[in-house]
Amino acid sequence: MSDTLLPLLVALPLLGAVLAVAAGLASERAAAAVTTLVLAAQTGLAGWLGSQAVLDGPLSVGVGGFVAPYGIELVVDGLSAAVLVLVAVVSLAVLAFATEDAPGGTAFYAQYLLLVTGLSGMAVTGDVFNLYVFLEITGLATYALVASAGTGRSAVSALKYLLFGTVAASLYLLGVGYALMATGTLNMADLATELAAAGYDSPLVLASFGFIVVGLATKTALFPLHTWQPDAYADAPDSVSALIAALVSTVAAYALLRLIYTVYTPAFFEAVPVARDALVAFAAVSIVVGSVLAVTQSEIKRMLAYSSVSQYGLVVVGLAIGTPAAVFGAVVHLLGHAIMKGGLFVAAGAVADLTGARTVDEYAGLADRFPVLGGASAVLMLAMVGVPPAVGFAGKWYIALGAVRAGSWPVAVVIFASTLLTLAYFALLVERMFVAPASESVLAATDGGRDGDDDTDALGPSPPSASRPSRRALALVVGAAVVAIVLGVVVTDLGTALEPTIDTLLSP
Amino acid sequence: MIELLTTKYTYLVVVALLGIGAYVMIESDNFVKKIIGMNVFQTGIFVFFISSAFHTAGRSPVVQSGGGGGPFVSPLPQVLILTAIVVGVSLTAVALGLVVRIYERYGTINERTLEEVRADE
Amino acid sequence: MAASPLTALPPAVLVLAAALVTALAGRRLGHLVAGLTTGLVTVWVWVAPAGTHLTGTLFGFDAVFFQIDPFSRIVGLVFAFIATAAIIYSWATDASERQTAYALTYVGSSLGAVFAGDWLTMVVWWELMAVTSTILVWDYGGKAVRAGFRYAVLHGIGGSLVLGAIAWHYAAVGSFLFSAAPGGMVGTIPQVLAAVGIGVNVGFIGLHAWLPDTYPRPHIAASVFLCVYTTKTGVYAMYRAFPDGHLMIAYMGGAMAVFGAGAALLQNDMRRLLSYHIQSQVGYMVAGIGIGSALAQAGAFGHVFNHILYKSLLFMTAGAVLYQTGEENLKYLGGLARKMPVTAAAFTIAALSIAGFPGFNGFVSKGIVISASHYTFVKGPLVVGEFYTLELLLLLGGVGTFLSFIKFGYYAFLHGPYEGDPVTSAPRPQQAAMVLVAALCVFYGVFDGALFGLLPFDVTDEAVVHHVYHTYTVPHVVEGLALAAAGVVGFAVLKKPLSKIGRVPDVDAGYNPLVFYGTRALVHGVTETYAAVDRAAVGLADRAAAVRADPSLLSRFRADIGGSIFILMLVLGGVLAWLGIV
Amino acid sequence: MTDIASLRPALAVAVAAAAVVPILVSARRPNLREGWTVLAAVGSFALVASMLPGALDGTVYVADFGPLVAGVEFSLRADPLGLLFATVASLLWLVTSFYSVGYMRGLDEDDQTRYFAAFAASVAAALGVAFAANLVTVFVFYELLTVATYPLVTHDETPEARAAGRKYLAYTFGGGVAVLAGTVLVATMADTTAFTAGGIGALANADPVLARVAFVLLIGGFGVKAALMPLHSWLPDAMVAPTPVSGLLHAVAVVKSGVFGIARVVLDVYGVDLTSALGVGLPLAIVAAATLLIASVIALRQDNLKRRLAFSTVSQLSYIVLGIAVLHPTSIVGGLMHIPAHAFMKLTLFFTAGAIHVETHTDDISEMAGIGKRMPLTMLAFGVAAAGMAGIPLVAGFVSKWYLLLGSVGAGQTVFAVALLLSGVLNIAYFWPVFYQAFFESADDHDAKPLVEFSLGGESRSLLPAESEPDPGTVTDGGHEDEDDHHHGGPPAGGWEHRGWRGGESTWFMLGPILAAMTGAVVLGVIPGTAVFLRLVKVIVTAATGVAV
Repeated sequence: MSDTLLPLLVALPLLGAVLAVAAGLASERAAAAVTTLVLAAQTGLAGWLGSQAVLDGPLSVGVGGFVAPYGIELVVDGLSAAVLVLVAVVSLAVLAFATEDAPGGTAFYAQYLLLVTGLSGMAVTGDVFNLYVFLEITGLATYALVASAGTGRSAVSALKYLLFGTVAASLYLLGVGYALMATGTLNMADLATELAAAGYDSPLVLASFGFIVVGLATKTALFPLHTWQPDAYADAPDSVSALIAALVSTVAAYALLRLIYTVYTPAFFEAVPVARDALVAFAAVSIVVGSVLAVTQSEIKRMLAYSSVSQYGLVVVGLAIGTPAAVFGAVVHLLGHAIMKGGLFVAAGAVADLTGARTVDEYAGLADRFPVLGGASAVLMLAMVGVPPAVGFAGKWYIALGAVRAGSWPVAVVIFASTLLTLAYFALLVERMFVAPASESVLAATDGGRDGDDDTDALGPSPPSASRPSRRALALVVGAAVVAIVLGVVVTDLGTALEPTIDTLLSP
Repeated sequence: MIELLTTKYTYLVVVALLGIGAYVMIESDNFVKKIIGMNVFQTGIFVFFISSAFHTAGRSPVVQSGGGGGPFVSPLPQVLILTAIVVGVSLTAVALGLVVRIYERYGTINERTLEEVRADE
Repeated sequence: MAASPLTALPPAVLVLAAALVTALAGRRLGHLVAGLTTGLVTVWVWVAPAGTHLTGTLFGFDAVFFQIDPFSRIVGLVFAFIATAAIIYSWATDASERQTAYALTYVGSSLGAVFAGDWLTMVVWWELMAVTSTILVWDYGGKAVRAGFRYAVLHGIGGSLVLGAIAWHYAAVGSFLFSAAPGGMVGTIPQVLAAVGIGVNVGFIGLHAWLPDTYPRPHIAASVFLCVYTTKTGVYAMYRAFPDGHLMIAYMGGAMAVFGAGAALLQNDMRRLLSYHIQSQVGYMVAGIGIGSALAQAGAFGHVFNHILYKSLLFMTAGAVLYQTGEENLKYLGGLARKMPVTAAAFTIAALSIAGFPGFNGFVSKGIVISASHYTFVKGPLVVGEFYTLELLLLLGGVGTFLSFIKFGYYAFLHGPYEGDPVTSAPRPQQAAMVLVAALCVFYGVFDGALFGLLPFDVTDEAVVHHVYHTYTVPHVVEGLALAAAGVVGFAVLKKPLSKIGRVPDVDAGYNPLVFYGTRALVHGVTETYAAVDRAAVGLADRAAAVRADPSLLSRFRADIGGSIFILMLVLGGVLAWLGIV
Repeated sequence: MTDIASLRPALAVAVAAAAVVPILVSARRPNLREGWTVLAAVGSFALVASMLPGALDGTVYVADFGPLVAGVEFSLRADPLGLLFATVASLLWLVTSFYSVGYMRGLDEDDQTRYFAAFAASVAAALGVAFAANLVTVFVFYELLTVATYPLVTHDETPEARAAGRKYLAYTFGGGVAVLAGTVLVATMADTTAFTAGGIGALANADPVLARVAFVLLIGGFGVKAALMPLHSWLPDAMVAPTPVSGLLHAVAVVKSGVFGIARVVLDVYGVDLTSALGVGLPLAIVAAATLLIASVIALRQDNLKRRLAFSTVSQLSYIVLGIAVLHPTSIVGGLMHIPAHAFMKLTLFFTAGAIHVETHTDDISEMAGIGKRMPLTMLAFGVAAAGMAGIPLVAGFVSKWYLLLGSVGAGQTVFAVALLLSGVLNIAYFWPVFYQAFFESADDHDAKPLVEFSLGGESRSLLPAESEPDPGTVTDGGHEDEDDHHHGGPPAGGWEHRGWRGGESTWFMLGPILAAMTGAVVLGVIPGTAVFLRLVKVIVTAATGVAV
């Protein structure tokens, strides 16, 4: 019975987008309200369907009554359920911050919901071409959201992202084309058997794999295909940065995982080991170079962006290694990274709103003035570094365990080293925040307001207008920190929930 | 399996389109030209799909009453490409919108010039 | 053995407690308490029956905290007695109660070491003795401090060697108890370590330089304490380590007797001269231990007993002179016999005792050792008539002793009139202490049987010793007189050249710079190496930071749109090539 | 041994950790805030102590919290080895709590709330390390310990402190990574990481090369905090932290967590037999022996007292490692005994250094001549502890070193015995000048320090200035100044004033802890068998080696 509700996961936000536009005719607030409602409903729906999928096994439905493999199939298994819930929850949470931070406008909310549509669609679809469509919907919404900052920079970054993203999606489409030529089907489950029939070493299959991986790797922003990402993250509005940093690449990486294991299946890697080696090498390089680049950034959001390059490298390494532990680790890190990075971008946004500080140096002394915000950010950063018991550790543990069990020693070394690489840039920031003398911007933000007089807010100079972070931003950052730790603690429960899915995924 | 050999010339066209598109995107400093390049690139892919659907002596896949009438060209790629074209058009629209915004801000749509302008920011 | 009144308060503990009281009680009362306590301990040692002991566990090992046997008794007795005399002397020489308290801790730890019934207990006290004696030296301040530090380091090394010896010994035996290994140290390594480690304390040649370096520097009363305990505890420990003797040790003892006396002859500083004589005299004891026969050991321990009496007396007299004149260089003294008659008399008695002149106690015990070297030891490579190698060395040491004490006495008390500030006689209490000890020197010289009664072996009993010893035989007295005559003649001959000799460097003039500069080189080498590595690492980090500080360095590598797509195409090509398609 | 389910180990950790919250909340009421610290210290010590009798009888208290990651329980287990470390850490935390009050208030430091909160968190993490029942749980607390101590290291917020903090993080997280890697390898080879007395059996069947690699990783990782050379360099730099931190954390809790980790790895993961069979004990012992000698040599040259103490710590920690690495039951007893022994002694030493800093703003040894007049009790405590460091009997250091010596001789590894003895002499060489110049030299006439930098036989110096102002560049206290005492280090003009033996030299908040720590060191040195540690150590070693000692 719940199967039939699956299309709602896509339809609801899509419809919501239309509604938001309509409501926006009345007022911007109404659009925001509609968006909130829709996302809340989406969260509930995702949660319910997700739990069904986890408890009772995968749900699937053929859209419009066409049965698979001829029609478009929507599938929710444990993995996509997790991603769905993540998308819904994060987008709802970030919306709280977006309503007070973003440039607003009805269009913004419509784009926001459109993005959720695309992401949810990518998560539930069981059809490779359908995936392309959702990929492009996601892309379109993202480009628009990045540009919604209204600045020239954001427009340039959005354009860069657009061109690059489109080419990447086109490559993916090309890959789909090769697969189609090889098999004549687009359904993922069907492709799995047909590709095997076509022979994994046939040029068509190999070509399809190559194009698809390169296309999705670009969307995931692995080095050196990441070049769109720092610009986009840095120039987007802060709430958008938070949203896309948390979700867009995450879902792209999910798609990569889905394609590799549902479509190509582990047997493909068995038959074509070079494919796995390529992916592992690619991702390992990404880990190292991303971190190095992050260390060299002076701007916070760019640093966080490069950090993502590195972290997704870790995720992809995990999924490429392909032992159950490693894949589970990749999923954990995927989810955890979304929470942590989202929280950090919200924090960066809140800080910028408060003090105008956007560079590492300007962060000096921040924690003395905003102890809770600083503390929660520090927790998130340390979680990302991999300090237990936070989720960053859990993901790394499983990935490392998988790498060691698979005997891929160089990769294991890189994985372990990634802790230090991550530390390299975050420690720098923590040090600035906690033990450096306060920078001018931080001082300016709190001068006069420090004595606890709320009235002075109104008198302050315009960009740093408040003397303490907004409740919502604070709640989000603290919430992210808490979730990052809780996720780490309950990781074994997550493991139990996802185990059947991953076992199915990895069964040859 | 679709026979590669018979479609080899379209295949060359595809490669040419992809190459041209990529080249324009890489080499042209003009944003609008880049967008055109992107369109050319996408078109190459469209052609690739459509040509893959070709079947010697195939007919358009309209099933006559009572069935039969084949062989048909494969209808599936054509459907897909219809969708892809729509996507492409939307992308082009958004891209052009962004170019307009850039022009408003910086007074140029040339990437090199833009870099110089932004260097002074 | 169950706790009894005799074992309830071991002497060491009693003395340490007294030290605490002394430090707090003020000068007069403090010295009184100190003197009474050591006096009491003297009596305690005297009356406690042999075999009195206290067992227990120390740090988890079986231990005998103290035990009385003939060897420990004689040493403990004289230790406690001389402490009493030295405390009287301290009180008379304005020593602070703090210094005397330090001295008491030193006395206490020495007593602890001597009465210990196992190696672990002994080494605990042994180390404490090193610490307390160091503090006693330091207390005087000034030059004594650095000397005390050198002393501490050297004794730290010696103590470490002893620790090592005991550890090895334990590995072989499985117990620390003396009773578990009646033959002393087991195995070559422990024996070498023990010999060298204890050798630091007893002043083996080459390891002795701390003696003349340290003892002349502290307070004069402190010197009286110092000259007694460290070296003699060493002799005692040497016996415990080598109860059956050892050839090399015996010869080392002979060499020390000669070397110490010879070096003493060259000295002009009174206490420095006396310090070398400690080495020389300890040489006789070491020789006795090394010979290892009952006679020799009896002689060695008798000599310990006598030596403590006269050597402390010598330090007292030297101290009295120093106390009155403020001068310790023999070159600037002289003619004091008239001004300080009691001191001069005490000195004379002590000098005759140490030189082994018939009728004084040194003659008795030295005679036993020399006799043992003749009758119970190998002949050795050098034989002159009836005299064997070791015996010759010991006799030669005797001549040197005569020589140097004639020098001391001549320059201090006889030679010319004293030209310094007016000098009065030593204070009464000082005199009392000196007379008390001097009387004993004579007593044990005349009534040699009293001494024999204290010895661990009865040297007059044929059943016990290989060769029955008689003190006053004609050849022996003649021998003593001949040595004295040789000394007088020798001094007459050497007086002139000796007076021209300045300060003679000892081995420490070699090893001190070697150790010091060697350590400095090592320290610099190590620290600079590490600093260089550290600098390199930090420099690397700084350079990385510089890259961040200067974004323009990186912006060149930032890809624009065209570049990005170019890279994408390259990667695509690369991947396809890797997969083997293109 | 019988396992009993009990929350006590977890509570001991939780009490310390929970203290963070009220401490932060009562930031504006210092007395209340310090009250929380003391309360938590008393509470966690009481909890730890309550488990001691059981531990001696072979009872192990276990608190199990379900899986941490797949196949690994998050579990706290108060076995004898864990209790050894926990007792030392929690007892000395109590002592240090009082001292911290005296120190921080004496200097009127900034950010005292953060300081006390981080302190409580650090101790909680250290207790967690002590009680962790498997490698993964250890790793969790090991990393948290790093994080919790970071604010303490950088407390001064000076560029120097920040640099030290960076180094600290880099080294200790580096170590953490190695531990993690080793843990993963062990988990892969043995399918468990739970500590087992005598070693995890399954490891014996593992590929020896991998087993060795994992051993090296684990030891290297823990070796960072244990300051094994060449991984030690963070420790001297971390001395910019306030002295109670240097005392408790960088001489007891943090560094000992590294040493403790090594003990766990050798005794409870690999086991003595396997360690020996793999041939990894000897290299470790060589590293430890080299460290203890080289660090002593470096210490000779340090003028800053805390830096000298830091190198001494580096050296002394390697005693422990050496004892364990020699793998002889007696030497292991010695090594483990040195954990409490060194803790008490080094804490005393750091406390005295801090008291001198607070009272006189003097940090350099070369400026301390004659200071015994000013601070007699403090310097006496220094002397006692310094004697213990050199292995002088009746202080704790002798007992542990004695066992070490017996063990290394007994194991036939004589070269290590030589290193131990040599190090004892070096200890005399670098500690005793500090002591003797305090009491037996005076400010106007003393040997220039450090001795090794000046001419043979000493160079006479006077601290009483001909020029009025000493070099202000040596001040590292962040510029806090006593109102009535404006000079920076060294004696005031006219020499040290004389203060008696009745405690007029400082506050009892500092003197009390100093004397308490010193007394602890002496008690351990005189009656180690009665004080609980030696018994505990023997239980541990008997369980780990199967040999009754």
